[in-house]
Amino acid sequence: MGILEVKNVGKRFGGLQALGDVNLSVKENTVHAIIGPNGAGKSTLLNCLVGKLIPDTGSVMFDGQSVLGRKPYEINQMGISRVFQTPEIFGDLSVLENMLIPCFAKRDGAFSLNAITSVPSEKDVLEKAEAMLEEMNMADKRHMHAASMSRGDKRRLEIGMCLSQEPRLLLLDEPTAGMARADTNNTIDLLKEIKEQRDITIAIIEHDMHVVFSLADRITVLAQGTPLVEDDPQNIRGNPKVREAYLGESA
Amino acid sequence: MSKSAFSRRGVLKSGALAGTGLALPTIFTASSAAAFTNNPTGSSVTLGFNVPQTGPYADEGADELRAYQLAVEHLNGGGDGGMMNTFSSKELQGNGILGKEVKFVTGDTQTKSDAARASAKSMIEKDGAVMITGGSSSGVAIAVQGLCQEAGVIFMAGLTHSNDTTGKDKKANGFRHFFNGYMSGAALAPVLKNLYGTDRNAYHLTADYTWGWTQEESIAAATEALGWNTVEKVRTPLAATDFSSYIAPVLNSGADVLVLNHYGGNMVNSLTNAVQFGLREKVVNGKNFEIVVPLYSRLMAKGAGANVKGIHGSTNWHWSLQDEGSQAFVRSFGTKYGFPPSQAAHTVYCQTLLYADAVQRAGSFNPCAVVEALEDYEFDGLGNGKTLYRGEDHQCFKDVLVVRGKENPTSEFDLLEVVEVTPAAQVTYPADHPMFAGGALGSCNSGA
Amino acid sequence: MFGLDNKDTRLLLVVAVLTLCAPFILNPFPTDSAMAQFNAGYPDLMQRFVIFGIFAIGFNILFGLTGYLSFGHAAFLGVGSYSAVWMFKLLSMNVVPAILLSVVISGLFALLIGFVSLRRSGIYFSILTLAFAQMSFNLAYSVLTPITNGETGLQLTLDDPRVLGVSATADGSIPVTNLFGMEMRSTFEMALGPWAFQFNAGYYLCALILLAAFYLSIRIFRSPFGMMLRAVKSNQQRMNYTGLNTKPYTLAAFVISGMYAGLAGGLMASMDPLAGAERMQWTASGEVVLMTILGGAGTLIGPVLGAGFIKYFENIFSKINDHVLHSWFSFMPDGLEDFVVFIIHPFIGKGWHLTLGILFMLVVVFLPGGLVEGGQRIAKWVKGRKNKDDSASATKTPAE
Amino acid sequence: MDAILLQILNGLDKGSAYALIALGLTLIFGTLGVVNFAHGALFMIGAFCAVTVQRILNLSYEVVDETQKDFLGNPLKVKTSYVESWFGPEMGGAIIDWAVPIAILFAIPIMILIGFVMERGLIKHFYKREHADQILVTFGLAIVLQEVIKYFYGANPIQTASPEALSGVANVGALFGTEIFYPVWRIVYFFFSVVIIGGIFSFLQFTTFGMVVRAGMADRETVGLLGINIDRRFTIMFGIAAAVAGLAGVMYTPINSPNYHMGMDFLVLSFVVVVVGGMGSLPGAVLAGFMLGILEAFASMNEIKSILPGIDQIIIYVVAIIILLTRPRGLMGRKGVMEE
Repeated sequence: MGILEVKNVGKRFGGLQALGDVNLSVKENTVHAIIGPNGAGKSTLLNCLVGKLIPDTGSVMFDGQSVLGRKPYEINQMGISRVFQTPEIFGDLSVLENMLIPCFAKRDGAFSLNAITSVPSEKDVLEKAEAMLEEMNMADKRHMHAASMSRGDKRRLEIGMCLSQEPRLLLLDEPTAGMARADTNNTIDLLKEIKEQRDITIAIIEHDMHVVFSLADRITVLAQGTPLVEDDPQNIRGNPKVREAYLGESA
Repeated sequence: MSKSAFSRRGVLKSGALAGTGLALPTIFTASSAAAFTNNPTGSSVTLGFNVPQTGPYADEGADELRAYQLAVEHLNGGGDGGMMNTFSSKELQGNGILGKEVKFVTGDTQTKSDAARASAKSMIEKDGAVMITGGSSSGVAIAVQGLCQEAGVIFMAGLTHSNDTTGKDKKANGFRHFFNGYMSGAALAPVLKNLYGTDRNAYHLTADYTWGWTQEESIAAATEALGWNTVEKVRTPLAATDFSSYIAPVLNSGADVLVLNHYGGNMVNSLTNAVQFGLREKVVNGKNFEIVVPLYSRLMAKGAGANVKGIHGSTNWHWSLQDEGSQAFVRSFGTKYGFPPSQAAHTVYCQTLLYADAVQRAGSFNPCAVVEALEDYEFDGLGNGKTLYRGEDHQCFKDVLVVRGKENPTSEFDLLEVVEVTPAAQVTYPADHPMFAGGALGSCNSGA
Repeated sequence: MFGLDNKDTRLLLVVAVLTLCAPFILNPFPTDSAMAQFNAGYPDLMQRFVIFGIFAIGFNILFGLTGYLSFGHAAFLGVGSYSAVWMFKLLSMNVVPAILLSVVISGLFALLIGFVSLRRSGIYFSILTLAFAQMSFNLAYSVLTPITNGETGLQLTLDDPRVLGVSATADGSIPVTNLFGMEMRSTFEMALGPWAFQFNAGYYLCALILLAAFYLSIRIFRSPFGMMLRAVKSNQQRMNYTGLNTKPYTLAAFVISGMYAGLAGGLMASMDPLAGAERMQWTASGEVVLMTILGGAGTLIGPVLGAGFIKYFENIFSKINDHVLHSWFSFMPDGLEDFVVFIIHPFIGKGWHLTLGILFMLVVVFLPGGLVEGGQRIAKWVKGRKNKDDSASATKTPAE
Repeated sequence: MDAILLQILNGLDKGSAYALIALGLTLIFGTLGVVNFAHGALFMIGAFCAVTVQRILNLSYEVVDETQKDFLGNPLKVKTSYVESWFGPEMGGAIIDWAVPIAILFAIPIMILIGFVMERGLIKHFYKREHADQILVTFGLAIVLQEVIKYFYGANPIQTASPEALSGVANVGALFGTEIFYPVWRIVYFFFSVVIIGGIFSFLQFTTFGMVVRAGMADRETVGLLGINIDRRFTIMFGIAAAVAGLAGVMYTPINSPNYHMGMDFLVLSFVVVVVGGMGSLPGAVLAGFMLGILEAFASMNEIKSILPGIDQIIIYVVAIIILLTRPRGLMGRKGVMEE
């Protein structure tokens, strides 16, 4: 039994069957990659997991509880954090504040009318956020305007923000899309580090095979809205069906 | 430390005189020096002219301001003296009021009761005005009248036609020279009877706020007394600009008279729309369809252009009147500004003279003395014939004009012609008339 | 001090000094001088500065922090005023229950409108709030006249059934609003040489409440709650995926700012017991938007500056007439005097709108951050000049 | 039945004005991303173009007529307009009579010019600024424009009549076999607006220029990347939007006498129309304009008012609220536009 169980999920947009009949099981403390050509339904699937979309059929269970019908923030509070394709951070806020917000969310829940204490007086949250910045090697940037950072730094910050919530499942949506090679490698290293140091399950959607094969313990190949095959990386590499549907195309 | 209700700039001035400038600052507190709010102790007295300078009634406000400036000029002995020469009281000497030079401050009411009160307060608190006058709508007049009562200064209302101003919202410190909705009805009814007979079906379109309601009530009562039937009373939103959807149902309602209880832009548009829909060419129940605009003003008639031709209404005063007072006023106003004054200009000019005269007769600026001098005061020579300022409600009773849109105007000012001068006796009502009931004058407040 | 950091404490103290000394600061010109026209230190206008300051501070909590642009905030001001006047009519002339009721009622009204309007964002939210406020205004002006007294505005009368207190005073007038016996309109006057200063009880009550409101706003800005509101403005998507429910945050901000508006409305009625329907019109809502943007949205002090700026023009510029102009320029030769008056004439008196419109454009074109940015630029320029002087003298010394 | 038909006509007529103003507003918003609070002022300026043409045609010289007296008792100066003296009273009178239609020719270049100047001189600096700043600057501009008009034309409404030939009523009921009389000029206004709206749509639909603009509305950046000078086209669009608002104003003058604040009166309403239609959607704006016009007309019927007193005061807002709550982006709005 995996921590995330997707059963018979289907989703239609008008005449387009975006997801056919998806079954997926993500084991705890593994890195599970979902790959597939453009339009295979990867993003739709992801959106079904986090509450942005509600599938027409099937079920999505996280740690034995259904996520369907819950709002994104409720699903997040259950322990699923999401990293976006283009980093979603609070651009108008400082880096430190960006890190503080998930820490407050972790401590105070989805809403708290904490309007009288001042931020600097919240020592415990502050320490936690500072520690996470330290871990992300961003402590020196703490007073920077988040929007003015490089793409790689924004990605680091976003991952740090997700981690500070101590999620049990981290969803990454093409975390290296549009990155230069150096930034990509940094991100891979960061993710490897996370995988090694934390009790965390990671599900990753990725285009870049280099990233996938450096990180994944298990790979699901999606094509035209249905899983083609699910296997270990080395088997995927050799699978002719995958080559044909996906790798062959891009190679 | 002492407490005083409102500023007493007059006292401050004497305080300033007592001090010896910066070197030796004197701290002066107003203890019992002043007997009433803003007692003018210097060589001049300040009046506050509070008129709409922005918003839809800005042109009326501008005309009122012109008349005020003319009145001040005349009071101070300038110009040809205007109606001061024809006024039945000869107390005013052309040397200001009680020998003090008349000065004035102006403000913008924006035709909003809030803004009007703010402006009036600044005149009282900052400029030391001892009398506030002006206004071009009843809501504003009532709001400012209430303020003046609290502050202990005299309020001489400008253009305000609602029954409430001297009805349920009357105040001891407030006075109205202008006529009201009841008077419009009483003056119009006999004329309408002569013109259109006693068997008519009237349809009312009414601006949906207090002034509109009181006028609708007055006109409906007056015409029903003639034997007319009121088919429908429809309220229209103040913000309405296109009245087509209110005019259209009139066509099939069986009514043969349309009464437009609108003023300003509302009146211009509703009348224009009614004419557009061909109401005037219609024949209903074998009679020509007629439109009546109970409260007319020349400035509005200008906005409606040719549409006013042949349409009857009432007005407080018109420049074409041939009595001595009106002629004198038109002459001095026309000579100074190049066009004839509006009824708004006339009423505020009269109010200024009446106030000055009352002070002169009372020998004091004390509001309570002024109130006493104005109550039940009878005068003549201000263009409306013999007039009474009734003590019970501070309303002037005088002749009311019934006018008609002129068919062949000779100039851009010559838009209305006087059909009948309804004598004061015919528009007089008892002070406890139900349309004016509720509310009390209270007692005069001098702010002491 | 007061749980604020040094910078904020300094700001609060500056505001405190400015408001408490306003009767002096706003009356810089001797009473009889020609420039006295520009004096703003009389009770009514000082009260208005402060009350609209409170209104704008509250509006800024919603707009400045969350970015939700409400075009209907005047409705809460109006509801506050009506509540307060009804309290005077029915209960007591003491301002405390009136102000409390106005805050509570407008808070509830804001809760209702906010709950519905906040289902949408961006301009759709703005139009929803506008629609609610315009509905309130139109109804208050017409159908709801029994409650609001329509066009004239709700006033006190001599026969109000006041439970605690009398309907009319012994001398037959309407009792005045007071704070436990201290009349709001009582004014202490001080003549200091040619100057005259007025200290009004009502103004000082408003000023103290402004300071409290300002202090509270600083606390909100610096609190985790305030940070969350800024996060809402910055990225709602990230908020949702960080386990935060944005709806109660925006609703709380909306209600708080609605209560500020109600407080302002209640104070307005306490200073002058009249509640007019046009307080709720869209132009009134637009005015507070303009005040906030003009002063600097999202800054602490900006909205107060913006409120003062607009109210000053409305009350001072509208009162300047040709007569006054002629008296100013009477020193000039006749022809020149007339010419100067002719040039200035369109911008004063009835032209005060024009001046205000031009200033809006100038400020927004040249000072994108509002008046606050103007202040910062001046401060920078002064500092820069000082630094330059310092460095200039520093480089000079060795040369000598 | 007739009453209902009549109100539908009224609604279409009101709706024409709403739709025309909203069309320009949403066009500017869709192409330039600017919230233009001065759009109502453009409508007002259009109306005053008609007033100005009427004034110009009525420019006159004065002849002293000793037989008549003016209000001060001096000999009356009789005014005769130059147009009448040049073309004879008949022809001249006819020209003056047709002042409003003539004003259309006059208004088009003027409005386009005003649009260009506004866009190049002011609006273009605000493309990248926040909507709040755009609101402040265009609101300031609207105040300035209307105060300038007030300075020259006063605050009172100024009557500008339609040509004699077009000012009566016509029996439109004949089409349905009954008798419904409706003002000719209002019918003209309706068809005029249909032509303008049709013109704008076909212009955007069938010309290359229109295609580029539509593409730019959908995705400004991409079109910019294609090396197309989108800015110049947007300037032209601003001119067109100004001209549409101006023409709506010119043609509106005989319906209601124009005054300097008529733009502000329409501003809030036109924003409601645009938003109900969906920000940036041209068909949405037109649809919402006509829909709100018709609903407003029905709400003012006695039969409805007697059930719901005051409904005509708030109908527009009630409808706006209902639509925005049921359709998050208005009738035809696109996702993500103006939602931040």
